[in-house]
Amino acid sequence: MASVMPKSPRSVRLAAAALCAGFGALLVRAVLAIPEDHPGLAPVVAERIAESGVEHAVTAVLLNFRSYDTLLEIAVLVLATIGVLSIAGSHSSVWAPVAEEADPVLSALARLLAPFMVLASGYLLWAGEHAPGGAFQAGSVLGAAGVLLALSGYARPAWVSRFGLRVVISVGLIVFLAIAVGVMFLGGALLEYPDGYAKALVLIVETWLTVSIGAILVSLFIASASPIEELRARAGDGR
Amino acid sequence: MAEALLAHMPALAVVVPLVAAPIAFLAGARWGRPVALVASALSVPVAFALAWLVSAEGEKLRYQIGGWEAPLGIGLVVDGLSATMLLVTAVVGFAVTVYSLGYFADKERYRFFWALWLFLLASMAALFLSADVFNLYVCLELVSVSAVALVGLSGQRDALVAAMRYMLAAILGSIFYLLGVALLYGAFGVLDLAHLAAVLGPDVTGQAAFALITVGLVLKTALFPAHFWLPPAHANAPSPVSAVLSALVVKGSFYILLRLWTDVGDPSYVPGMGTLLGVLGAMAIVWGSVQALLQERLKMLVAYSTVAQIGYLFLLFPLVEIAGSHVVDAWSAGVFHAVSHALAKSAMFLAAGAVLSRFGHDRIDGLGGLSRRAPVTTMAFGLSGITMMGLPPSGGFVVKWLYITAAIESGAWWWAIVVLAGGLLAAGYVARVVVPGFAKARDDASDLDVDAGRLPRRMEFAALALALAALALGVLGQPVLDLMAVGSPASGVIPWTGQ
Amino acid sequence: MSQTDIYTLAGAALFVIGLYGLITRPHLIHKILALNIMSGGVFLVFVGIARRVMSPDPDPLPHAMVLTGIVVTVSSTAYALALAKRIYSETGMAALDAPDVIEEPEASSG
Amino acid sequence: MDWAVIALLAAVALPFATAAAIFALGEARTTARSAVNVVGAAGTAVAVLACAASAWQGRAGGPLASAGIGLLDIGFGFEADMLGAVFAVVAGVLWLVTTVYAIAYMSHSPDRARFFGFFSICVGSAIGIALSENLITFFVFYEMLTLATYPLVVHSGTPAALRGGRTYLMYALPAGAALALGVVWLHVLAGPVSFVPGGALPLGLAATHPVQLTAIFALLMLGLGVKAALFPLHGWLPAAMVAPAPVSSLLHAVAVVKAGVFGIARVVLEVYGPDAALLGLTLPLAALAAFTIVFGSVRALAQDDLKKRLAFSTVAQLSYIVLGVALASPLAIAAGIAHLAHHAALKITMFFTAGVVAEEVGAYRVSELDGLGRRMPVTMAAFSVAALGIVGIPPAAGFASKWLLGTGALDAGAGWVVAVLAASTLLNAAYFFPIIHRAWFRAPRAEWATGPDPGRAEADLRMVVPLVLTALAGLAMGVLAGAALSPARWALFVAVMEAM
Repeated sequence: MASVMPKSPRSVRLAAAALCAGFGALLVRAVLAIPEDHPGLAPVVAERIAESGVEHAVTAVLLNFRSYDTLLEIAVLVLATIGVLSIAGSHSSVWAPVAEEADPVLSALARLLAPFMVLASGYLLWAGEHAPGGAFQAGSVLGAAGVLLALSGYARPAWVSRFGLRVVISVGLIVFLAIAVGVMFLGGALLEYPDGYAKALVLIVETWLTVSIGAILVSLFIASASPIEELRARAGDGR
Repeated sequence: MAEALLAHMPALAVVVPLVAAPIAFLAGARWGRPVALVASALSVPVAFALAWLVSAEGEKLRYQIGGWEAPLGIGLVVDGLSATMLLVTAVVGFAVTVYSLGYFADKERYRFFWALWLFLLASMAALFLSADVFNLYVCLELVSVSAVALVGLSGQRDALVAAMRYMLAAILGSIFYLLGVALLYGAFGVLDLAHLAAVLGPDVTGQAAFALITVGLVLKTALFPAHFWLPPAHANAPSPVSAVLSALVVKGSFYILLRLWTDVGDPSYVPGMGTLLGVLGAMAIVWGSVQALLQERLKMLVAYSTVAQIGYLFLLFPLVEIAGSHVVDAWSAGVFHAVSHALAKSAMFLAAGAVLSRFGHDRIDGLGGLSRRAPVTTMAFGLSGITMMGLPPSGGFVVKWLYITAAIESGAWWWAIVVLAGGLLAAGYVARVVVPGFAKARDDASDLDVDAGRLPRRMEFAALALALAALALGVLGQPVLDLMAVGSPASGVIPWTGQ
Repeated sequence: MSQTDIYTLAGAALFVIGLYGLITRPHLIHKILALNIMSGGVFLVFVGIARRVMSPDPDPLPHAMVLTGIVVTVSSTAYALALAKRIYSETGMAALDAPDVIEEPEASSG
Repeated sequence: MDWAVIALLAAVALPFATAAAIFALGEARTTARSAVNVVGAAGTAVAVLACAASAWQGRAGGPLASAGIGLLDIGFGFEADMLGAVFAVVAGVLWLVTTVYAIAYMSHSPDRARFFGFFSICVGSAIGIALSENLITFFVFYEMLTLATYPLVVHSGTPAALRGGRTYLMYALPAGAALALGVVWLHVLAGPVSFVPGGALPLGLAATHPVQLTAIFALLMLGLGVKAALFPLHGWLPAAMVAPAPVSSLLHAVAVVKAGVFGIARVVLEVYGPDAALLGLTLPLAALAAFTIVFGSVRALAQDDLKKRLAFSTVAQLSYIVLGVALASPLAIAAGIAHLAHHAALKITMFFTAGVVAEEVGAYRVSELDGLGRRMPVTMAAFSVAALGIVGIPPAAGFASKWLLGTGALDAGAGWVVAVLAASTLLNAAYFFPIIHRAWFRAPRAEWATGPDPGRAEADLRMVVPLVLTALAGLAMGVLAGAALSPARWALFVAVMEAM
C-alpha cells in the first residue's frame, strides 16, 4: 500500500512505552501468581468423556460439552463473511478469477495437489474423533486447496451461482442449528444429543462445517484479494 | 406442550434470531425483509414470556445447554437483570425493524442488512443470557463484528473509516477481555459465573484478570476516555443501526461489567476500581455533554449525548461500593438507566434519521422550523430529550431520583451534583435541536427542503412510540423495577465480600 | 521457573509488544497485525495454563478455548482486512488519520 | 368508584386527553379542534368544581377522595383537599374562559394545534400540582409545567420570543434541579412526605437535623421561588411577556406563577408546618416577600410597556400570597390563599384587556392608551375594575385580601407588614391610575380619528365576554367576601386547619 508511512511522534511512542511497561509489569505479576497445581476442569472432562461420543478430549469439549461456543463461533465466521461480502462489492467481482493468465506450471501443480488436499481434509475430519484434528483443521485444508485453485485460475467452479455461494457459506451453520434445535423435539435441551446418537450427530455437524469453512475461507480470500488488473495498475504506478 | 415450550424459552430467545439470520442471508434482498420482521416480532413474546417466568419464579432460572451441567457445560441464566435487558432488546429491536423496513427502501444496496441485523439481535440475546465468561467472549465478538459490519454497510468513506476505528477498538477490547478470562481460568479453574463467584478470593491473578476485563469492556462500552471511536461510528452508521448501537450494543459490554462487579465480585474486589469507574463516568457526563453542545451535525450531537449518558451507567459502581444498605438504589439506578436510555436514545436516533432521510441533511443550524415541517419527529426528539435531562415524568427521572438518593444516603453528595449538572447540560444540547424548531418559518432561515416528501408514517411513529415508552417508565416503571430486582444484588445479597 | 511460566511470560510479552505496535504504528495493516500478535500472546497464556496439569495429557479446556479463539480471531481479522482494503481503495490512505496528524488512537477524539 | 374519585382523576386527566386529541387532530381541522378544546375545558371545569365539592364534604377531617400509583417508595398520589381545590378551581375554571378567548384571539395565527395542545398540557400540569397528595407528585407536575410552557413562550418564533424562551429556561431548569435535590434530600431524611395540614415532618426531626432541614428549605424555596417570581428570581417573568396574550393571561398571571406560590404554601404549611417558624425560616421568607412586593411595584412604575407593567405588578402581587403564608397567623394565611383566587381573576382580566388592545388598536404601551375608554368602553371598564381591585379599593377583591393580610400580620405581631401594605397600595395606585386616567380622561390619539371606523372598536364578543366575566368575578369575590363559599371564607377554613 502506501510506500511512506510516517511514524508516530516521539511523545506518543514514549507514552505507549510507559503504558505497555505498566501492563507488562501487571501481567508478569499476575502470570507468575497463577497457581501451579490447579487441575482446572480436566478431571471433570476426563470423568464425562465417555458420554461425549468422541474419544479426543478437545473435540469432546468443542463439539459436545461446549458445543454452544462452537455454534456461536461458526456464527461469527459466517457473519464476518457476510460482512466482507457487504463491503467487497458485488458478488460477481468476488468470484472473478484472481489470476487470468496463470502460470502453467503452477496451474498444473495446483490441479495435481487439489485432490490430495481434499483427501487430507477428509482424514483430518475423521481423525478429530480421537486425535488432534476436526472440522476446523479439515476446513482449513479444504480452504487452502480452494485458494490454490483460485490463484491458478480456477476460482469459479461452474456450479457456484450467487445463491449457491450463499448456501455453501451458511450450510454448516444451518445444519448445526438444525441439529441443535432438532434434538429439543426429542425432549432434550438445546444441543443435547440423545444417548447413543452423539457420535453420529457430531460427525454430521463436522462434515458440513468442513464444507462451509472451506468455502468461507476461499470466499474471504478472494473477496479480499485485488483483481489482477488493479494490482498491475498499481505496480505500473510504482515504476 | 406449553410447559415444554416455556422450559425452552431461554434457548429460544437466542435461537429464534440466530436461525433467522442465515435464512435471511439465503433469502436475499427481497425476502430477507419479512424474515427479519417475523423473527424480531417473535422475539417480543419470547422476551415477555421469560420476564413472566422469572417474575413468577422469583429467582434465577438456569438452562443447561447440551444437558451438561456447569462447570463442564455452558449455562444460560435468566434473572431479573438478563430478562430486563432481553425485554429491552426485543422491544427496541422490533421497533427498529419496523423503522428499517421504511428506511432501507433501496433493497439491493442494503441486501445484507437483514442478516447482519438478525445476527446482532441474536448475539445481544446470547450475551444477556450467557452464564459463562468464555462464552461471553464469543458473544462479545458476535456483537462487535455484526455491529461494525452494520456501521460500514453503506460503504461511504466516513462510515468505512468510522467502522475501522470501531473495529480496532472492539478487537482490542476483546483481546483484553480474553486475557482476563485466561487468567481467571488459571487462578480459579472455572468459567461459569456462579462457580466463579463461589471460589473468587483475594488473589493477585484474579484481581489482574478483573482489571484487564474491565479495561477491555470499558473500551467496548466507550467510557471516557475510551470513547474516541463511538461518535464517528454512531453518527455515520445508517440511522436504525445508530439507534441500536447506542441503545443496546454499548449496554452489552456494560452488562458484563455489571455481572462481574456486582454479581461475581463487588467493586471493592480491586481497591479503587469503583471510584475510578465513577470518576470516569462523571468525566464522561461532562465531556460528552460539552461536546454535544459544540457539534454541528444532529447525529454527532446525539452520539456525543450517548458518550455522556454512558457516564451515568458507571456512577453505579462507586455508589454500590459505598451505599451500604442502600446498594439497591444505586444498582437499580444504573440498570434502570440502561433501560430508559435504550428507549430514549433509540427514539432520538430514529428521529434524527427521519430528519436526515427526509431533508437530506442534518446540520443543526439548518433545522429552523422543524417543529412545523415534521411535528411527530420533533415531538419524538423532544420527549426523548426529557429522559436525557432526567426530568419527570420519565425513566430518566427515576434514575436521577435513585442516584441522588443513594448519593445522599451514603453521604457522597458530590455524585448528586454530577447527576444534576449532567441533566442541565443535557437540557442545553436538547434545546439546541428543539429551539430552532420553533423559530419562525422564513424561507431563508431554513434549509429544510420545502418539497421533501412525507416519510413513511411507520418511521415517525416507531420513534414516537419508543420516546413515549421511555416517558411511561417514569410513572409505570414499577414492574420493570420489580423484574430487574429478581435474583440480583438488588435483592440485598452480594455473594462476594472482600476481606 | 516452570514450563508454565515460560509460556505464560512469553504470552504476556507478545501481548505487550502487540499493544505497543498497535498504538505507535499508524498503518492499518500494522495495526491489524499488532492485534493478531496480541491474540497470539493470549493464546500462549492459555496454552501455558493448560500445560500445568501434572499428567501426560494437558487440560483440554484451554485448548478448546484457543481453537475457538483462533476461529473468532480469523473472522474478525478477515473483516478488518477487507475493511482496510476498501478504505484504501476509497481514500488512497492506509491509515485512519491524515498522515501529518497521526496520534495514538486512545488520544484522538475522532 | 366513588364520584369524587372519578372527578379527581378526570380533573387531572381531561386536560391531557384534550391535548392528545388536539395533537392528533392536527393543524387543518380547526373546527373539530376548537370543539374538542371547549368540551375538554368545560369538562375539566366541572371536574374541578366537583373536586372542590368533595373537598368541602371532607373538610372536617373526613376521608378525602384520593388515587395514586406506586413507584419505588415514591408513590404518585392525588387528593382533593381544601387548599388544593382553591388552585384547581382557579386554574380549571379560568381555563374554560381563556379557551374561548384564545380561540378568537389566535384565529389568524399559525401553529394553533401546537399552541392549544401545549396550553392544555400546562393547565393539566397546574391542576396536577393543585391536587398532588405529596411532594414528589407535585414535583413531577411542576417540571412538566416548566417544559410545557416553553413552546408557548416562544410560540411566535421571533428572535425576541426565542430570547424570552431562553431566559425562561435559564431560570426554570436550574430551579428544577435545586427543587429535585431538595425533594430527594427531604425524602431521604424524612421518608415519603404527604401534604398534611399543620406539617408533615416526623416529630423531633427539626430538633435533630436543623441544618439539613434549613438547607432543604432553601433548596425548595430556590426551586419554587423562580415560578413564584420572588426577588431575585423574577427576571424571567417580564421577559416571558413576548408570549401571546392568552399565555400571559392564564399562565403568567395564574397557572405557572401560582404553581410556585402554591408550592411555597404547601411546603411551608403542610410539610414544615410549625417547624418552619421553629427553625427560623419564616421570617426571612416574609422579609423577602415584603421586599419583592415593594421592589415589583417600584419596577412596575417605570414600565411603559403595558404587559411588562402588568408583569411587574404580578411579581409584587404574588409575594402577597407568600407573605401571608410566611406570617403563619390564621388570618394572614387566609389572606394569602384568598389572594391566590382574587389576584387570578383580577390580573387575568387585565392581561385579556392588554391582548385585546394590542390586537385591535395596536397599542402596546401605556403612553399609547390615551382616550381608549371611548373606543373600547366595555373592555376598559373591565380593566379599570380589575385595576382598582388590585389597588385595593373596596369593594373589589383586592381590598379583602389586603384587609385580611393586615389584620393577620397584626395577629402575628408583625406590624411592619402594615407599612409594607400601605406603601404597596400607594405604588399600586401610582402605576395603575395613570392608565385609567389616560384611558378615560385624555383625548384620543389623533390617528384614530382618521381611521375607517373612528368610533367603537370593541373586539370580538368571544374576547370581550370572557374579560367581562373575569372582571365581574373579581368584583363579586370582594363584594360577597363574607358569603358562604366565597374564596375568602373558604380560605379562612383552610387557614384554621393549617394553623391548628
